[in-house]
Amino acid sequence: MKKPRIGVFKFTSCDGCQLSILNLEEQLLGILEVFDVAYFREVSDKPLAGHFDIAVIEGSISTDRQVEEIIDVRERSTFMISIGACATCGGVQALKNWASAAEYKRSVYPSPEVIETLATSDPISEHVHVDYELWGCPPDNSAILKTLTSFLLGRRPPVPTYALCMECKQKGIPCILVSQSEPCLGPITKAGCGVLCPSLDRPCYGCFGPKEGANIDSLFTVFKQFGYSQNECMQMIDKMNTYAYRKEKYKAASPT
Amino acid sequence: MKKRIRIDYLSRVEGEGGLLVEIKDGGISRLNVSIFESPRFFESFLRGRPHQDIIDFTARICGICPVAYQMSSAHAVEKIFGVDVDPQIRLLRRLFYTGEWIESHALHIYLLQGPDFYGAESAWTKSEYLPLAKKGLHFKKIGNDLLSVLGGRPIHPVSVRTGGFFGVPKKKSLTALIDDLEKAYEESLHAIRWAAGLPFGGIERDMEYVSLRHPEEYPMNEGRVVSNRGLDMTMEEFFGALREHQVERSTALHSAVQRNTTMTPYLVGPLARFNLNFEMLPPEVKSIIRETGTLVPLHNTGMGIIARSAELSFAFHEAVRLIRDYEEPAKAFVEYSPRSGTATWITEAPRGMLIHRYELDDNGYVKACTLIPPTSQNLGHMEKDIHAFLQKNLEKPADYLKRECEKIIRSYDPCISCSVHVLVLKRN
Amino acid sequence: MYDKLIPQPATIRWIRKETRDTSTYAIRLNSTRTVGEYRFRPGQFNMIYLPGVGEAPISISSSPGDRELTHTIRVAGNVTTALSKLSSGDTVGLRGPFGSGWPLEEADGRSLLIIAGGLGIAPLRPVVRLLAKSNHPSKNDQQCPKLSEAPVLLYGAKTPKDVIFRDEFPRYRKFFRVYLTVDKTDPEEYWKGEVGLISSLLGRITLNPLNTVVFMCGPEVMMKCMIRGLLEMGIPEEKIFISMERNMNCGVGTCGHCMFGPTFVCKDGPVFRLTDVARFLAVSEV
Amino acid sequence: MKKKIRKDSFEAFISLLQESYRLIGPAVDDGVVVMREIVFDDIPAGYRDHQSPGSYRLSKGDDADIFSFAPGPDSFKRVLHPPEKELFAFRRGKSGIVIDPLPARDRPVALLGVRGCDLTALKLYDRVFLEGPVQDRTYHHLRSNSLIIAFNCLFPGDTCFCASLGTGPEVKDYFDICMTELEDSFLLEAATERGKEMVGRLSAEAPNDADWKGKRMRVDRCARMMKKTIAAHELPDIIYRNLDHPCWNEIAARDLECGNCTQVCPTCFCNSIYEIPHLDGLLRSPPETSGVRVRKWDSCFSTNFASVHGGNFRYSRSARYRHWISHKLAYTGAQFGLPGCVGCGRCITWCPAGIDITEELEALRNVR
Ligand SMILES: Cc1cc2nc3c(=O)[nH]c(=O)nc-3n(C[C@H](O)[C@H](O)[C@H](O)COP(=O)(O)OP(=O)(O)OC[C@H]3O[C@@H](n4cnc5c(N)ncnc54)[C@H](O)[C@@H]3O)c2cc1C
Ligand code: SF4
Ligand code: SF4
Ligand code: SF4
Repeated sequence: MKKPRIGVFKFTSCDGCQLSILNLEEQLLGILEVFDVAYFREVSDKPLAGHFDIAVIEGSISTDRQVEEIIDVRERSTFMISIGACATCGGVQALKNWASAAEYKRSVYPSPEVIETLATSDPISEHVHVDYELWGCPPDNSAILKTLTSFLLGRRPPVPTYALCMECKQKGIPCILVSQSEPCLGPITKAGCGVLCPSLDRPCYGCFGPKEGANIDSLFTVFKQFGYSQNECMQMIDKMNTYAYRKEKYKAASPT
Repeated sequence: MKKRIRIDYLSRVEGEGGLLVEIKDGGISRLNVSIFESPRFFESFLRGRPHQDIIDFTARICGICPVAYQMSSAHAVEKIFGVDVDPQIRLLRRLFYTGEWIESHALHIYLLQGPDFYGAESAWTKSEYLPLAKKGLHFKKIGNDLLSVLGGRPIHPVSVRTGGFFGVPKKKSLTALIDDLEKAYEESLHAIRWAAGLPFGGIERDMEYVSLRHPEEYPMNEGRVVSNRGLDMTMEEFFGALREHQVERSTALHSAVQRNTTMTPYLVGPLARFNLNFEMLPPEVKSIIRETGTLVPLHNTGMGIIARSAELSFAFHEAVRLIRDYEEPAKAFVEYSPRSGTATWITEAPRGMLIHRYELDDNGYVKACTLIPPTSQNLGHMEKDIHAFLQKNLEKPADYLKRECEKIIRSYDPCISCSVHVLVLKRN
Repeated sequence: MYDKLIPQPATIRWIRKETRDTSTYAIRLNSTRTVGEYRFRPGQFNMIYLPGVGEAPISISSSPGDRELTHTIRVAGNVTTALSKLSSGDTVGLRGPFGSGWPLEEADGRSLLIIAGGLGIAPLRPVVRLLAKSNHPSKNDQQCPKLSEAPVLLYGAKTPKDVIFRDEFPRYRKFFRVYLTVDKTDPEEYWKGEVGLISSLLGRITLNPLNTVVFMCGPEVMMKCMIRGLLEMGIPEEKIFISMERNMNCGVGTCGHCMFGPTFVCKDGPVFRLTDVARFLAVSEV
Repeated sequence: MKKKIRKDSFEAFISLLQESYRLIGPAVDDGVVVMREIVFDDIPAGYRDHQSPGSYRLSKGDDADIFSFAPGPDSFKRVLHPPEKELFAFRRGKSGIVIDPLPARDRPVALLGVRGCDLTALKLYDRVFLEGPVQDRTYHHLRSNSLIIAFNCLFPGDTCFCASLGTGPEVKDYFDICMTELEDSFLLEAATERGKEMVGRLSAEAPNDADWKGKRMRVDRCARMMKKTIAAHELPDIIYRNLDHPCWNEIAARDLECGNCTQVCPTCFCNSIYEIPHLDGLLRSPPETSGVRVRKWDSCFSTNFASVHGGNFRYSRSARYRHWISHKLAYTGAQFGLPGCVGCGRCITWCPAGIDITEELEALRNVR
């Protein structure tokens, strides 16, 4: 059987998600054996050419040129997976979506005219159809492996979609929201990170984005009882997955 | 004669950049390392944010060296708040950094730059290179394992906070890593020989290299800023002497040190650190370097791989030492109360000095900030290197020049994702 | 007796395409020499397993005594798609049979009305075949109920192309009163059956409602609509049996996915007496 | 077999257990009483907790009692129905498929401190996993290798309401050994061979009348101190009569669907089975599909818990919330003849939104 051709593409991002793939270290050579890694600019000179069975996308869309590029990549690929907060929901840079880009540019660069940037940082799925999204800032690399292996077997990856709290309880970590009144985003955040923060007594700050149907307002009501202001609450969700949390928040305003 | 060298997308570097050179009438009329990585405006959206967000946000500037960002920002904020951390916290931070140096250096040596010496397009296309790729991945994994124990995960670790850590590791989960680290250290010593024996092109150039220097140790989180041309300043003073300007077709700013009226581009990174702090390396590393006949200081940026390999060994060695010395502190962080102020802090990221400066308000919210990553400090220098190389080789075919230019750029281990985050200072 | 939670290797003997997305798979456990060794009741289901892909509950579409154990499967997701890529000779995992099955004894001495919508014909086919066969003088099976009159079979599909087991209906007509209907016709297909919703057929059949037993399987909306019609006809609730579908992971009442009100569809069902579930069918999203 | 040991020989009892069993019992982690593998010193002697909807705080008490704390988030469920358990390993290649039921190699476990409420839950688990159409081998193995050391609660938790359900606080049956803590001694009652074997090895005195009185007094005191109640006598009717009531929407508005309640609930057994493929099988020559099948805790609050091809049978939050409460307070009774809620109060304390099942039931009871 011909090896599936895979391409790894980068848009506006920190490179961390691509690095997550490289961080598979011991399995990486295995991946190279079962896939034909035909494009992966971070680690290979291979030029962009041909059709891809899988395109793995990192990064958000934030320039006109990237809009064209992502359309091109979509046209040359059968199955598209976006990985990481930037690709799935615009990333931390989507914070500029709530501010004026011109103002942003001015504050950073002395001659802003030469900088090309869209007013917003967009998820890949706002420009092209995405077949599968792997959330997280960064996504857990074992989930990347599961996703790729699942592709070979022709199935959806076995990645649960429930709240982080589920994973937290399963791991037997004492809940810091209930026992310490910490403003943990676990109840509204997707599981998948391995409960890194609560296991360090740190409230979850939402790397994996909102879980489906997250009841953000109800959690904010709890946080307010702990003494946090509305502004502080908003800042808690306005991070790497700001766009996704806000969408979920305003969607949930109308009851399901 | 008119020649154009154009690299649309640099490969085997972090982030998106290119190179454009125009050669006309026997001279270089245009030379521009361009960066089209789209800016992400961190400095803008940090404004009005609580101080912990600095650590979590700036980490997201770079997936390769998030720890560096976390370190520079934690130190800067602590300086403003007047926080003194426990010696064990200091130790853990240094250990954290060794993990990132290992991970980042192994990646660059074996997966990014290494293939250049074997004419390979990637670490896995040539079977003769595969053993080296495997070794690199193995080293890298050890660095990542260390990062995971300390921070939960290697990319954007979650444990760092102002005043220390959210949680500190158990001694036994760290000592469990010693075996691997020690073995890797032994292997890495051989690898220095390998690196020193590589066929280097490029050219030697007189240059100013800058790094931190610490009286007792190879620099990471603390020290004064020094150079081979007599610079010896505090972090704040260095920040005052820094000048940056924007160049056309680039979203990054170039840096230089100002002395009186002259502006000198300078070099930061492993080569600079190695040259300026050679004496602080473990004796075995030093003697192997000497045995290979390598002359210190290095004056060819192409030889950065030797410095990087020496630092990789050092990092393994240092990690073992730190783990042995580690005692679980009673508290993972020190209490503090936020207050207003401004501070600069510099730490040694794998790619060189990472400069952070923050102005915080009374509640510890960000009023203004400046981030100057190593790659942007190196850009001017990089262009000069390419210029010098081309000047000597103008007659060679464009293809060859293009390949060589790309190698020069790669030897800097540029991190273009980082380099777009430079804020110009309004200074009189 | 093997552990019914561990899939047993079984071999696909043949695959027959029924419609564009549905095929019938004859599968035999490797541990059995004859198909008869595998005992089940009409209306029961098996869990079909494909290592690495997953497991899916699939009704048995053949009847006991048939030459092969068959499953008629529509492509819907992970497992069913992967199955569609297999060919005869390939191995799958199989465990079962599970669930309640059709209460054939209830039909003894009564009239039987079988109603199937879409793929819902699959779990009913064993009953149809059993009855058709027992009508054959040479094969009088005692397992089979003695009906008071020729049974009625109502079957609705989306389009003529979606009619499953189309070739078999002429045979069934010898014994059954068969009514086929499609939601809409297809210009490319010859169709001489009815057109319209299956519920519209109810008025056409003559049965003594008080002496009739109904076996029904199909999409839940269709079943709810038919139930209304059946009750209007005067068929008592306790004589109506429906087969339900729910998400299932274990098949034996330990995973909780298939719960429908207080019932487990996998072990209390999938075939239920309407009286046992009617109050929950009346509530949405139970 | 009934015996009495002095408190200073309690440690000896613990050591005795540890000779034959992996000992799982209460310990304090991060200010919370959890259940995990323990040594004697881990037992949080004299700790008292303060629980209320969505809140838990632990403090060291000053009395001489050892087991003065109320239930924390964990129960026997973590051990006998582990959060994640491999069911079997598989390989699929050219020559067919091979299923390897993984060898059962879990060490026998002694569960120290199973409360009255949890024993009812344990009974329910046995019915779910052992008395269904097929006996669950995985559960059976863990269960049959366990020693249940029950105990009579000294004090109720602030969110407990077992007394009104009749599931506690007094331990009546379904244990191997039952402990009752008295002023300076423990009463040990062994009900099974396995339990007798352990207790029999202790040098101990026989309890006298005063001891039995002491037990009675303590059990009664605990029941008397319990603040919460639930309208058990009107169950399951309140639920069944209101299944279609619009009030579910209001009740569910605060629900975070985080699933915490179901994870801490000792009767919630719902799970999902996942196929975890391994890459290395694909690297073999000829390549094969290999991996493991694992069972993980899940929850009816997971949005796709009831999804099938063509839709989700419980697509709204209120339906999922209703399902949970209904399963706890109505369905389980019909399914297994046991209460689905045993009154331990865990879901109340560990719900970040502080949703209180007893209050929600009251609200339902009062709707028109
Ligand atoms: C008692 C019983 C008998 C049955 N008999 C038959 C029969 O005879 N023939 C037949 O063809 N079918 C039958 N079914 C239906 C069959 O079981 C399902 O179609 C089958 O389980 C689908 O399995 P799958 O792995 O192919 O699909 P899955 O991969 O499980 O997906 C099924 C559908 O659910 C959705 N879905 C589920 N989980 C997720 C998720 N996590 N994320 C996104 N989407 C999701 C998918 O979109 C997909 O459309 C029966 C069902 C029951 C309960
Ligand atoms: S600590 Fe956070 S993630 Fe864990 S259960 Fe509590 S709220 Fe949920
Ligand atoms: S912030 Fe939340 S999602 Fe991110 S690592 Fe921490 S616990 Fe996981
Ligand atoms: S009831 Fe509470 S604990 Fe349960 S899912 Fe809802 S919010 Fe979470």
